[in-house]
Amino acid sequence: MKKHLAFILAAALLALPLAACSTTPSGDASTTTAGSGSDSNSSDKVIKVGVFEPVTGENGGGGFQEVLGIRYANQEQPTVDIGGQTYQVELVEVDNKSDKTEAVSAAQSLVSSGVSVILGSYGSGVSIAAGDIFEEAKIPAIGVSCTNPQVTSGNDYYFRVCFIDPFQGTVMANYAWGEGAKTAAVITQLGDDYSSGLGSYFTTSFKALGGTIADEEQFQTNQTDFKAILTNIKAANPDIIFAPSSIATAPLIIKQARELGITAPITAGDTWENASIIENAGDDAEGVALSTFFDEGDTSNTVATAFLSGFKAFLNADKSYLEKNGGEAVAAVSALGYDAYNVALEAIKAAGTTDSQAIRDALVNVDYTGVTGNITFDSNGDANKSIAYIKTIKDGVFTFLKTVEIADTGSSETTAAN
Amino acid sequence: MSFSTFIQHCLTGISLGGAYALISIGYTLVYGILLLINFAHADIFMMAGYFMIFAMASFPWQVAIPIVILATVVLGVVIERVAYKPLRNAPRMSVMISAIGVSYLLQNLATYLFSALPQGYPTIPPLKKVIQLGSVTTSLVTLITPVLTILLVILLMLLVRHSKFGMAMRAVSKDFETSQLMGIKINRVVSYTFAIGSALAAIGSILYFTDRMSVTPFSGTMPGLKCFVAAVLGGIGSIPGAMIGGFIIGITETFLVALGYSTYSDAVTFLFLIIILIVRPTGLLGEELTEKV
Amino acid sequence: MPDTPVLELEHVTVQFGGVVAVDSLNLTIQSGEIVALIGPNGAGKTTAFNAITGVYKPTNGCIRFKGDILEENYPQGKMRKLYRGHDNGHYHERLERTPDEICRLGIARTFQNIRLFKQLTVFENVLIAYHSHIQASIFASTFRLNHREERQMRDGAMALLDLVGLADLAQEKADNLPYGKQRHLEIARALATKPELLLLDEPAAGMNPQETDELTNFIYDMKDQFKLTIFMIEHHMNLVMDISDRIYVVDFGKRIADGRPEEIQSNPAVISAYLGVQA
Amino acid sequence: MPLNKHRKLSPVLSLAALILLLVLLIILEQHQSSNRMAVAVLQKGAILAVAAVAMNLPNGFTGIFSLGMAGFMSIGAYITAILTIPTDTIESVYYISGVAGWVMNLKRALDVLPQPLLVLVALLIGGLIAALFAFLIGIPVLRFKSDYLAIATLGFSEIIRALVASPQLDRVTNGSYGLKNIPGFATASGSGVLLIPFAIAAVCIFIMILVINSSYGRAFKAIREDDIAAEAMGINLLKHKELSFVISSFFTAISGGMLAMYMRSIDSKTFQVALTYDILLIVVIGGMGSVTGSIISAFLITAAKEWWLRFFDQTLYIGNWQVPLLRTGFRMVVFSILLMVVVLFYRRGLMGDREFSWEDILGLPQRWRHRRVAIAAAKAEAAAPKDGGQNDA
Repeated sequence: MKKHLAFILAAALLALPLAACSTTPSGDASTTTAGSGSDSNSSDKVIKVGVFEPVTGENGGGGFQEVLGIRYANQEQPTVDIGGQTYQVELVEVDNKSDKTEAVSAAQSLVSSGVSVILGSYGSGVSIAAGDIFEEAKIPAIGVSCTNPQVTSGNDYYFRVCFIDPFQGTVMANYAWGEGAKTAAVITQLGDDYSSGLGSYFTTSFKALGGTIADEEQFQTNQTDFKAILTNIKAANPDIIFAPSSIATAPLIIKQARELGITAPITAGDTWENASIIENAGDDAEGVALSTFFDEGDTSNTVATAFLSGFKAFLNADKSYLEKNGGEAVAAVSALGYDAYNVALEAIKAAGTTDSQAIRDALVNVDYTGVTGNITFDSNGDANKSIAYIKTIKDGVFTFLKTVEIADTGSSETTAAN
Repeated sequence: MSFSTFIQHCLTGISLGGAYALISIGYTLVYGILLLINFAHADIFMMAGYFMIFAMASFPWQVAIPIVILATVVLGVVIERVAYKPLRNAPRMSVMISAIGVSYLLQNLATYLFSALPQGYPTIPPLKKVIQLGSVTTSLVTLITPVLTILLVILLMLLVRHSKFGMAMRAVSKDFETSQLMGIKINRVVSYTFAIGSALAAIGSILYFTDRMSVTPFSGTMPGLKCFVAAVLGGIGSIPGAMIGGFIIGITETFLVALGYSTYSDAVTFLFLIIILIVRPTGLLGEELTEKV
Repeated sequence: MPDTPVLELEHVTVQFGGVVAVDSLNLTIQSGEIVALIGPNGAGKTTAFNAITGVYKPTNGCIRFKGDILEENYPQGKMRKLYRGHDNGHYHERLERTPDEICRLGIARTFQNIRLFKQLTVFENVLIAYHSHIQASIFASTFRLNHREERQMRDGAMALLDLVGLADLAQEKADNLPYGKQRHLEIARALATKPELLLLDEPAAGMNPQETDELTNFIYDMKDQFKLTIFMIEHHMNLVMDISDRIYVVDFGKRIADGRPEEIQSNPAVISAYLGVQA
Repeated sequence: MPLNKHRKLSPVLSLAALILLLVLLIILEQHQSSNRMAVAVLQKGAILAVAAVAMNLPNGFTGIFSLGMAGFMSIGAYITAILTIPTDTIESVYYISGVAGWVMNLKRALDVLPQPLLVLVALLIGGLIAALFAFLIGIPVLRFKSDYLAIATLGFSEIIRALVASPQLDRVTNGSYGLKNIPGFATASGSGVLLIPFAIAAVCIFIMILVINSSYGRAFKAIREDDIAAEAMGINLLKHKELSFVISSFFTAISGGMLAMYMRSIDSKTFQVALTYDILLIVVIGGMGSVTGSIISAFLITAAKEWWLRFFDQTLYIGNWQVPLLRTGFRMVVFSILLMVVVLFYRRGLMGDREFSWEDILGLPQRWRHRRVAIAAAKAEAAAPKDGGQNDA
């Protein structure tokens, strides 16, 4: 009897790959319609673009916002001309689950599906983990909002469209100093490259400006009880708290700090620009300040204005998108996702082939003006960006405060004219 | 560490310990009767967190709390019926694998149904009231947790000592087969035991998550293992033992994190387990048992 | 030295909590004897066996095997206050041995409720017992550097099965044997450890008269073949009276009589113990 | 008579199967770029097969319920990783706190070895250190009763994980940041992606089979069957449990080292309790106490989980009809239900404690025929008028 079962099971499992082959990967639903009118040949030619993002796990919320940006860009530009022929762009999405282990197998499945170029990820740890696999397969990857220097350093195939943590750390330290803070406390997540990296760059810059770090605390992934470390911080009584961490931990840190009677302003990095933080932390979130890549209110950029209206319409067309995005507010990571997709398309056009090595070589020389500004890559593969936007939470919304521009030497601040 | 910081840490630790105590009672009762580490108990506790999110979405907290407790009790009893009862005569290892399997299933089911993203835990307004005691600031839940825990433990002990059901329970835990022969309805006793354990886990979950404000499908795993250790530490089968164990683990954990050793906070719990098993296998308040050959 | 007894128990007391299961038991078994231990249910017979084989530690007293101390103990720790047995204060040494050590020294046993390795074959059951005297390390054994030893073990096991008449069932699962055969297999397995002293715990339990007769002959045969000394617990009085050279009777953990079968049969203390009348 | 014929055939068949497997592996290896998924699944399958057999040794053969697999795998993985990460790029891996001097010295000393040998030495060192850990852990832990043992080994696995991730070991293990740049299985020429893991796995499993079939292996089984009887038969329980535990940990660590080579980057979170549960799932479904069961199940489960059933996690349209239930997370729900079904209804798993044999396979048609005849006879008997009806009730 059992033997029969074993054989039936085995047979069933063997039959399944056949069934699996005929399925369509998710994310295609939105890509198939747009380019249909033009050319009967176009549907035959397909170039695959991998989307390597967390949709679940601690960074799932932010990751999905990036995916939305990419999907929108794909809807807007569903085809690309390669050597005179029109190719359909097919997005192959995988979920790296915000987990370094899962990231490796997700990356392997992307590589094996034959993508020419990869976009992602949100979160530096997963990008670092998958970097080797992309490099070995000689497929270029364009990081969207992974800000840790290690993502691109030593990896010829990893590029990115956002600024990097040493820059962001300096920006936030300057901001803190500018607000009159003389002592700061830093909270970082153990084992998270983004969080601890940004924390240490902040520390270095803040000390260089003449400030003191009153307390440094670390917490573990998935920790939800911050009272013990916050009690220590309360005892250290800093002027400002810098807590770069994931979206999921943000409201916990904010609320528990206020509960313990800590009144110092709390600041963080780009990850905190997410509506769910305001939703979960409520009134306690007021006054939180963070740096980010892009601001909706900046009307000087025409690409950005077009993107904003188009993307909002895109969100409104699908209720589930709107819900997961937490409303109509456009997150900086969505804009970055949009830019990353278009940078990839530019490179594909320039390369004139679907060959991933050629696309990689073309990426080096890309010069594209996108929603988040002009994008060119330096020798590491990092975007040459010198502006960060500081936002604060005011009356339950992210409000633009000022831009901070840091050239190689010195810094300048421009307060918003609003 | 200043005095007020110390007091603040103590409050946090005692409050955490109280929640642990309530969960570890579930382990100690089930182990006392079935000699089974109910690995799924941790996930019952996690599911109670999700129940609260849904209950509070449509009801005020006064109604939501009984609903959550009831739903958790049902879940606990159903798990026992489906996954443990058919294996009552199977080798211990099979039952334990079944328990691990249920835990695995609940986690994956929660991931599937509610996504792995952390869900915000609703606020129960009176519990969240912030109180100022001199230089120490804390929310009401921190103070309520230990008091409620001790009250519930006393109530449960009265139940076990003085009721007919309590007597049946003690009989079953002393000798499973004989009590069956004496006409005790084993299945009913086991079901009630799971019901009590689950109800306490639900209350523990409300207190625990109110303080921590977010639930994920894996929020139960570590607290669960720690609470089992707490039950062993206190002496498996002993209700006041489980409570003492819970407080010890909770306070130790808080101070380890406070002193900057958060990496070791889980490890030290298990070190406790191993030390107690070597030095005093019956736990702090457990009774000695001899095995028959 | 013919007068060194194979087994000697001196003031052996086993106490669990406040319950004295065996109370200051003295007994002596000479080489080549068949000695029976009888008594009503709960008299402490199996506990005495378990103390000899190291499953329980004696609370007080001394056990000697071939003149050497096998185990010795005196009440200590909590037991010092709790101790209710007799002859406290004679012993000041503590020597404990684990059951496997005692087995390797030459005392083998069977169990009241048969404890075979049920899912393994008859052949493997016996073969495993040869493992107790293995010379090769696990490394040598894994890479079959001990193939000669291994072959000796296999040949020995097969020969033994042949001798006990289970050779044709060698590849059968132990669990599938009929009850009587399982008893025989358990004895064969004990013999494979090359014992000098064999402890049989109710070998005839659950057997009909014909099977009991077969068992009697079997025990005699084995005793001669392997030059054994046998110490057994048994309730079948026919078997006991038939086979034993001497009999010890215990009740409530204490020895109440000893002697040759015919002496025991007429001993009033024994009769009252069995009939429950105060002597 | 036919069974005898089968017995003579089995070595031939085994050899044929082995050659077929080799040829398949070589072909797959040469076409790896177009079969990446198959290659990845086979690699991971081979690694998990070693881990599953190693877990089966204490759990299925010795009756020790040990849940410490993940901890020992992490020891093997970290040691293999640290020793094989190219010395010239290691600074970039430990970019936060730098590498400890003695680790660098050790690495430089080992760099004289050619790459393939270095990998083997690293795996062996990992295995030996894990075995040493297991020996020390075993002294207190193996005395505990079954369920305390389970939770204590699980605890030790967590303690090892905490140590690996601890900031105090930052300069050795890179703390909680994990290690990357771990070289994979392929040699410089790109060959060996499959043959190397399969060869290592085959050697490991072969040695474990030898252990199981040795006299010591029989003693393990005796302890599983009845520890009190085994002890009474002169088997030193603690010593044999230690042996089983230590050997298991040695091979578990080797599989951990291979996992590191497969994943190319690891961190302490890779080795959580969930990893142990994944291996337990394989062992239980394959059958506690069956080596071939564990191997078959390792490949089946890995292929199903990573490849064939991945579509469970994606929205699927057949025409315009959206297949219900399918979305992220469904795959794991299916696997957990499968585990529960096996535990509750097919407690023996695929193979029970039996092993795969050609005789069983070849004898199958014949046995089915017998069964069919027997069933038909039984039916006929049931249909026939019952004379002794009362007795049947």
